Amino acid sequence: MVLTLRSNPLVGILTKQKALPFILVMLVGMLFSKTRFYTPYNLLDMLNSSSILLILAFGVTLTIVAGGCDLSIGGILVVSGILSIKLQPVMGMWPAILCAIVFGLLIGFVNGFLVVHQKTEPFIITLGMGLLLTGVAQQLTDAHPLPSQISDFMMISNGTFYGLPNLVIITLVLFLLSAWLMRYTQFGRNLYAIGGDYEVARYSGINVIRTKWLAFVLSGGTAAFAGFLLSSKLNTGSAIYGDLTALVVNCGVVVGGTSFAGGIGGIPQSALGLLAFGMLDNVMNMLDITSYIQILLKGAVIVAIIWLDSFAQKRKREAI
Amino acid sequence: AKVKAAFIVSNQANESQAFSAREFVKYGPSYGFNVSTFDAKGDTQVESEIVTNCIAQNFKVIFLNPNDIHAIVPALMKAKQAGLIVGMFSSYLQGADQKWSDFAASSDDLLGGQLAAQQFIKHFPNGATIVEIGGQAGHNAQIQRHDGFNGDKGIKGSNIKVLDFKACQQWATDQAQAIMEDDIVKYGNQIQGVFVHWDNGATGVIQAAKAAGLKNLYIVGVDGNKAGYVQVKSGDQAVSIAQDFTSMVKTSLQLAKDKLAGKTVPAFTVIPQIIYDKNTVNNYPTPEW
Amino acid sequence: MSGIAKEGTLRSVADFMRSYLLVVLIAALVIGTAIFEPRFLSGMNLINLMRQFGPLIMVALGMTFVIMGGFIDLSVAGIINLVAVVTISLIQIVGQVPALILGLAIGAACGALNSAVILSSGALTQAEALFMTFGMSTVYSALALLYSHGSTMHFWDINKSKSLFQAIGAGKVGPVSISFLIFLALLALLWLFQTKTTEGRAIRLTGGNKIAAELVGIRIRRSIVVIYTLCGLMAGVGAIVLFSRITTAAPVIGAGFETNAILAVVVGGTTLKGGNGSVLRTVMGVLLIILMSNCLNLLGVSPYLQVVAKGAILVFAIWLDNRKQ
Amino acid sequence: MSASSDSELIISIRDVSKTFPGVRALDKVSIDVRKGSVHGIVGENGAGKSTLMKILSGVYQKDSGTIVFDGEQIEGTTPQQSMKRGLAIIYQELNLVSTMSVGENIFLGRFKEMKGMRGSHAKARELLDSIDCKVDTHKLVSQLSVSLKQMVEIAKALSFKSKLIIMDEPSSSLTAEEMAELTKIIRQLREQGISIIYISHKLDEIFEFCDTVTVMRDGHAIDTRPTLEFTRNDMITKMVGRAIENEYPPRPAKVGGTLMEVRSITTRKLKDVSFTLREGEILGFVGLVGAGRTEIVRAVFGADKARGHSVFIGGKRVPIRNPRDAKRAGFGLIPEDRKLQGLILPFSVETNISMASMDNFSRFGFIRRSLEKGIGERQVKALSVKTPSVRVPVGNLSGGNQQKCIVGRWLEIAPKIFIMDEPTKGIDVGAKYEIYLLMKRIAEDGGAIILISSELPEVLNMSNRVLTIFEGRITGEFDPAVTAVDRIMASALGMKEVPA
Ligand SMILES: Nc1ncnc2c1ncn2[C@@H]1O[C@H](COP(=O)(O)OP(=O)(O)OP(=O)(O)O)[C@@H](O)[C@H]1O
Ligand SMILES: Nc1ncnc2c1ncn2[C@@H]1O[C@H](COP(=O)(O)OP(=O)(O)OP(=O)(O)O)[C@@H](O)[C@H]1O
Ligand SMILES: [Mg+2]
Ligand SMILES: [Mg+2]
Repeated sequence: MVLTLRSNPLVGILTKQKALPFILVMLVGMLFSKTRFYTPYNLLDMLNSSSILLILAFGVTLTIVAGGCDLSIGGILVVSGILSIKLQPVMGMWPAILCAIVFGLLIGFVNGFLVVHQKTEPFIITLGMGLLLTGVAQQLTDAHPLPSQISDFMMISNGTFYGLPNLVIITLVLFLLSAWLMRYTQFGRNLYAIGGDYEVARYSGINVIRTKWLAFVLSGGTAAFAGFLLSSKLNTGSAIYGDLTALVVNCGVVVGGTSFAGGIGGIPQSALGLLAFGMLDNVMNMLDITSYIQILLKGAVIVAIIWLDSFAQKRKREAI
Repeated sequence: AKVKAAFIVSNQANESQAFSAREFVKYGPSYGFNVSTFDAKGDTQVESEIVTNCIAQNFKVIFLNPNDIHAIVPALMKAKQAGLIVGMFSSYLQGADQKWSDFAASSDDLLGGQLAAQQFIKHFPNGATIVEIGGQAGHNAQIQRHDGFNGDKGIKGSNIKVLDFKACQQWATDQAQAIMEDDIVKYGNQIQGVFVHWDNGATGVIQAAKAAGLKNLYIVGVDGNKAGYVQVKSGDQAVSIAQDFTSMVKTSLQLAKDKLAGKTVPAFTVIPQIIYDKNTVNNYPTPEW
Repeated sequence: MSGIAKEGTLRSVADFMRSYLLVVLIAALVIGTAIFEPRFLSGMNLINLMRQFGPLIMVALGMTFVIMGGFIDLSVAGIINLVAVVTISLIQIVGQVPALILGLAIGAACGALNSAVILSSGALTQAEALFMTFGMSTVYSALALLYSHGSTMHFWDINKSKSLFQAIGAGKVGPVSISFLIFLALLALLWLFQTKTTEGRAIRLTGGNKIAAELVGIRIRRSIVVIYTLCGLMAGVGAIVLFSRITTAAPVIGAGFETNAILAVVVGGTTLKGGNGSVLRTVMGVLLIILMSNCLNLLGVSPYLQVVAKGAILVFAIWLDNRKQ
Repeated sequence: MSASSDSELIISIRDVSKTFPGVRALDKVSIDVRKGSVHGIVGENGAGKSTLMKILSGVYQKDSGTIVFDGEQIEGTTPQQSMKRGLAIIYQELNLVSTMSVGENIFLGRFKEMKGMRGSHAKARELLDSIDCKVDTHKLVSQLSVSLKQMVEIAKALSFKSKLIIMDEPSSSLTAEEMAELTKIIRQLREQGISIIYISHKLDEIFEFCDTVTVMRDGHAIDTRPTLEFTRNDMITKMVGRAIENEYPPRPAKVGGTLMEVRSITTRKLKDVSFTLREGEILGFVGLVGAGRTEIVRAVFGADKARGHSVFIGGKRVPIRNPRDAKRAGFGLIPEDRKLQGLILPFSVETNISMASMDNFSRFGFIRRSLEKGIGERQVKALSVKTPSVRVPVGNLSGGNQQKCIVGRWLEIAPKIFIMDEPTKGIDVGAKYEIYLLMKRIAEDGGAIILISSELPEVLNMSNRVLTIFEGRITGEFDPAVTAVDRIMASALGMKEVPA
């Protein structure tokens, strides 16, 4: 059997989405700039900076591939971050972290119930859930930032291991794990089937409810995991971290080439999408671009990448 | 050659900080600095990433206006380890955290709240019932102003009674106005005064009071920006506790210069606040922001 | 033909029932608050409600058409930012009426630009539009920041009693606020547009199935331009009502309007799938959201708990609405 | 009724009823299927065939009655469970995930069982080879033509080690060749002792390989007999409640001068296609699936972009850039895929029918409801669409009745040139005949029709003239009344030497 070029998944990823070319353009462009972009410290720092969003994206990708989406991750992020600190005096650090993650899984479970079991619109219901959780976070902290009193806690995200930042290592491990889950397990493939065509997946004997539900649970869990890592990174839990996070992460996933319609995309694509964002921030700071222009450029880049993606599809559709 | 310095703004869409950023760029060279501005866009996480990014870019000095004084500490540790000079701007680290900055130049928000309280006590020697409308819930300035206002050197122990306190979701005029409107419905003429955490919020409060026909409200705001200045001048607002960002910028630059020269600098320099009221306001020029 | 007539009424009753649960929620909120806080029903509070209703309903009405046409628009926040700072700064330079017209034109132009971006890329799905308009929103906000240098723009003359914007923001005709009258007029117009015009029908058909609509000769591209332009225009109206009310315009004044508008539309019962919906339902949705803030404020609920309660009621309302389908 | 003992039955359906809002879809239906037999089910549109099958597979739940499958009584089953029990089904509406590869589709939900991606593709290759289907298993389903999709579906059904395979109109878009392949497969399956329930509107197929036939009408199973005991007319009478003498009406008689001329359509698939259409004519397109018939008419209609083509009507060139232009110029199109391209499923029957004729009931951009009101009722009556009311969502109707709504939509504006791409796909014999009569009437009123159909007899019997299409080119033009079928087929297969 001949493995055609088209069916090679790697080639597919490289050609089908526009975040990678964009990253390459930035990488090449920075070669000619007189900045300290190409220093090991900066490159690692860039990864380190993107890591929380990347971890969030891995979970969100599961729901998006399954034809849903999760805009409650911002809320889960802050509440679990706060819990992982607030519970420390009560039960100690590790149990507190565990509780925070369980909380995320629980919220994911509720999201799954509403979206999958009750068939509500995921976009809107998770948006509402995110709002609710923001309120919970404020209530929990009386809207005051809550620093951790245990010094070890901070080292989880800020420590290094043989010179590599812990966060980068954790992100890498989660990347491999989730990519494997999506590509090489029945669960992952079923997610693609469900996102591609829900009814067909159901008729084909896939337990659609359980599978898609699980995607939401996992997304809640990763959001909570990211929340505790963020709290550890900042050594503080607060209600004001997650405001735009959910939209940015979902947007990054889509920019990477995972389709919001479901069934198309994957973890590597999502990672590229968010890395593109992270790198853009880094590059713009390096080049000393002023704030408002940065905002303008970022918006323009989002529009441009999605525009190019859609346009490529249109060209293909209409090719004469 | 000028020293590379960075001013990290918590949110440049906020006018006082946008103004401060302009002042830094303007005055930096005369103190021997080339100041670049970075905007955390109101996001704590972004702010700590900008700090590490500044380390990567080899900045010698960073001036920092944090969104969250606790959350920025881990990033500041890295900055200190890398040997940067860290100056807090319009904010200061507390307690044990103070060692992670070299100096701070700030008007004391706690003091701002206290000053506001004293205005009320002075104006209502026989006591009064007022409402307090807070800025963005969770924002450091909001917390400090609230604590200062209600604390020991504030109205605590006086016979100024707060009927109702609510903070907004953002520093948004329309939210302050909606809260004030609802407060008026609820308390009506009982409201004798309003402490609102920022002058642009006071604009909304004034509109709400006007629409309800409530006269002679004693409104106290903080900031002393153009809105506050004009409102005090026109008599719509009684007092504005003004912050002097220009001298805050200059002080910060001077402190950094001293520190670079190896002098010891104080950990916390308070930039005094100015009180605009109908008697004093004409002594000052219209603010630039 | 009495059979048809009867069926017609039955249908409208069924239609009414669809919004029924929302009505119950709203009624419960009103009655509950009125019991614990009688001042809720005072004239002053009703006026307050009318004014607080203003900006959001305008944006949500425009959003209704976008969602009905099967798309979505996150750019309204950016449009509001831009229109507000530009218009308020133009008042002194070009005069009130020209400033108003220019402001509305900018809103409509931003909307039209959105549709141009979407159409030129050939994006025909809600998802693509979602994030493209998210990007556009960022662009418009940046333009607003660049234009205003980040500072809040004031127009002091706005307080003068004969000012047009003063009338929009705080004026009253009898017991009714002018912004509410503007809303009523626009609602009537948009309702006519939605139900009685071919373009309104075309928008619904486009939302139902773009391919089928195109194959029977519906100009779906035109529908897309119409819905986004209308949405941009209504966001412009919302911006003007908003800054007239508070008399200042910050370049971040529109933050949160996009999600609130979408929530209001969906809570009202217009489905995100497209094709279905009505501006009347959106009015109900906005009413619920505005009432919630007002009632919870009057009941003295802490702002943090308010957010929780709002989120919970919204989730509940969306879930209920969904169960009926 | 045969009195076969229960052990010989693979499935026994007793008194099963099912009611949808406003519709009694099944009313005490009883059917027995013997092991190792091919059991045909025929019946008019909306008789309840698909509904019954979906109950068997667990997509719907029955309201009452009992079902015994392979000796085991089934209650509240789900698609998963029924598959595990050995009941596989090819649904009427295509049933593949278009964003996934062929191989993965065949083993959807059985990734682990197949030992991963590699295993899935390998096994899929074997299966497809066994039914002589050459398609690459790595290809995305969205890139396949309708008929290839149907072959993949068949492969999917075979992949289950099933005791019973239900095929709900599997052949609706298969060509003769592929149909022959399917016939072979069905025979093989029967030899292996696998039972098959076969639903089709094509009676030839029923007579060719079904052992027993059940006729359904109006939610009742009105007769079950060995196929040999049925005559064709018998069966039709039972299905539609009346006799139909001929399956096809005589062709329209008066063919006039040239009405439309199309010159040199070129796309990626089509090569310089030109043809003419005459007044009062039915022009048939014959070709293998994928030959490009649909592409030709879509390009003419302005639905797809094409290079440098021009359309002349009455000698005058009319620019057609989009379907709206085409409609203005007097075209109407019944698209190939009614669910995706034809209907707005959640909208009412009325709205779906009136959507093409909006210009007729509006003035100055305003809709006049008084004029719109009659349209739905009129077409529903004229085409005897089976629906409780014109207000129900069109998605609730059976496939055939949905198709009628699309026909009615265009009849309302009486297009001069009516393009029909598979107009009778999934339509029962009675309704088909009515559509044929309609076609004839349109032609005789001076209109013209372009007819595309996978049913060769249909094209040949209805058309005044047929064009054969092969790989995007027109390879011949024939008068089907006087030409032998093999000649036309040879031309459609692209053979140079057309047998005399
Ligand atoms: N989901 C549904 N909701 C409401 N009514 C339905 C639904 N599905 C089918 N029906 C109705 O049930 C009846 C039987 O439909 P079914 O699809 O079983 O017919 P069929 O015999 O398969 O027809 P066809 O030959 O056209 O495929 C029809 O009147 C149809 O309108
Ligand atoms: N290999 C392919 N890749 C992508 N799309 C295809 C492919 N083959 C067919 N299609 C599309 O599928 C649709 C139906 O294809 P099909 O091959 O059936 O078309 P046709 O030959 O033009 O018409 P007919 O089905 O009537 O023979 C067309 O819109 C066509 O563009
Ligand atoms: Mg059927
Ligand atoms: Mg075809």
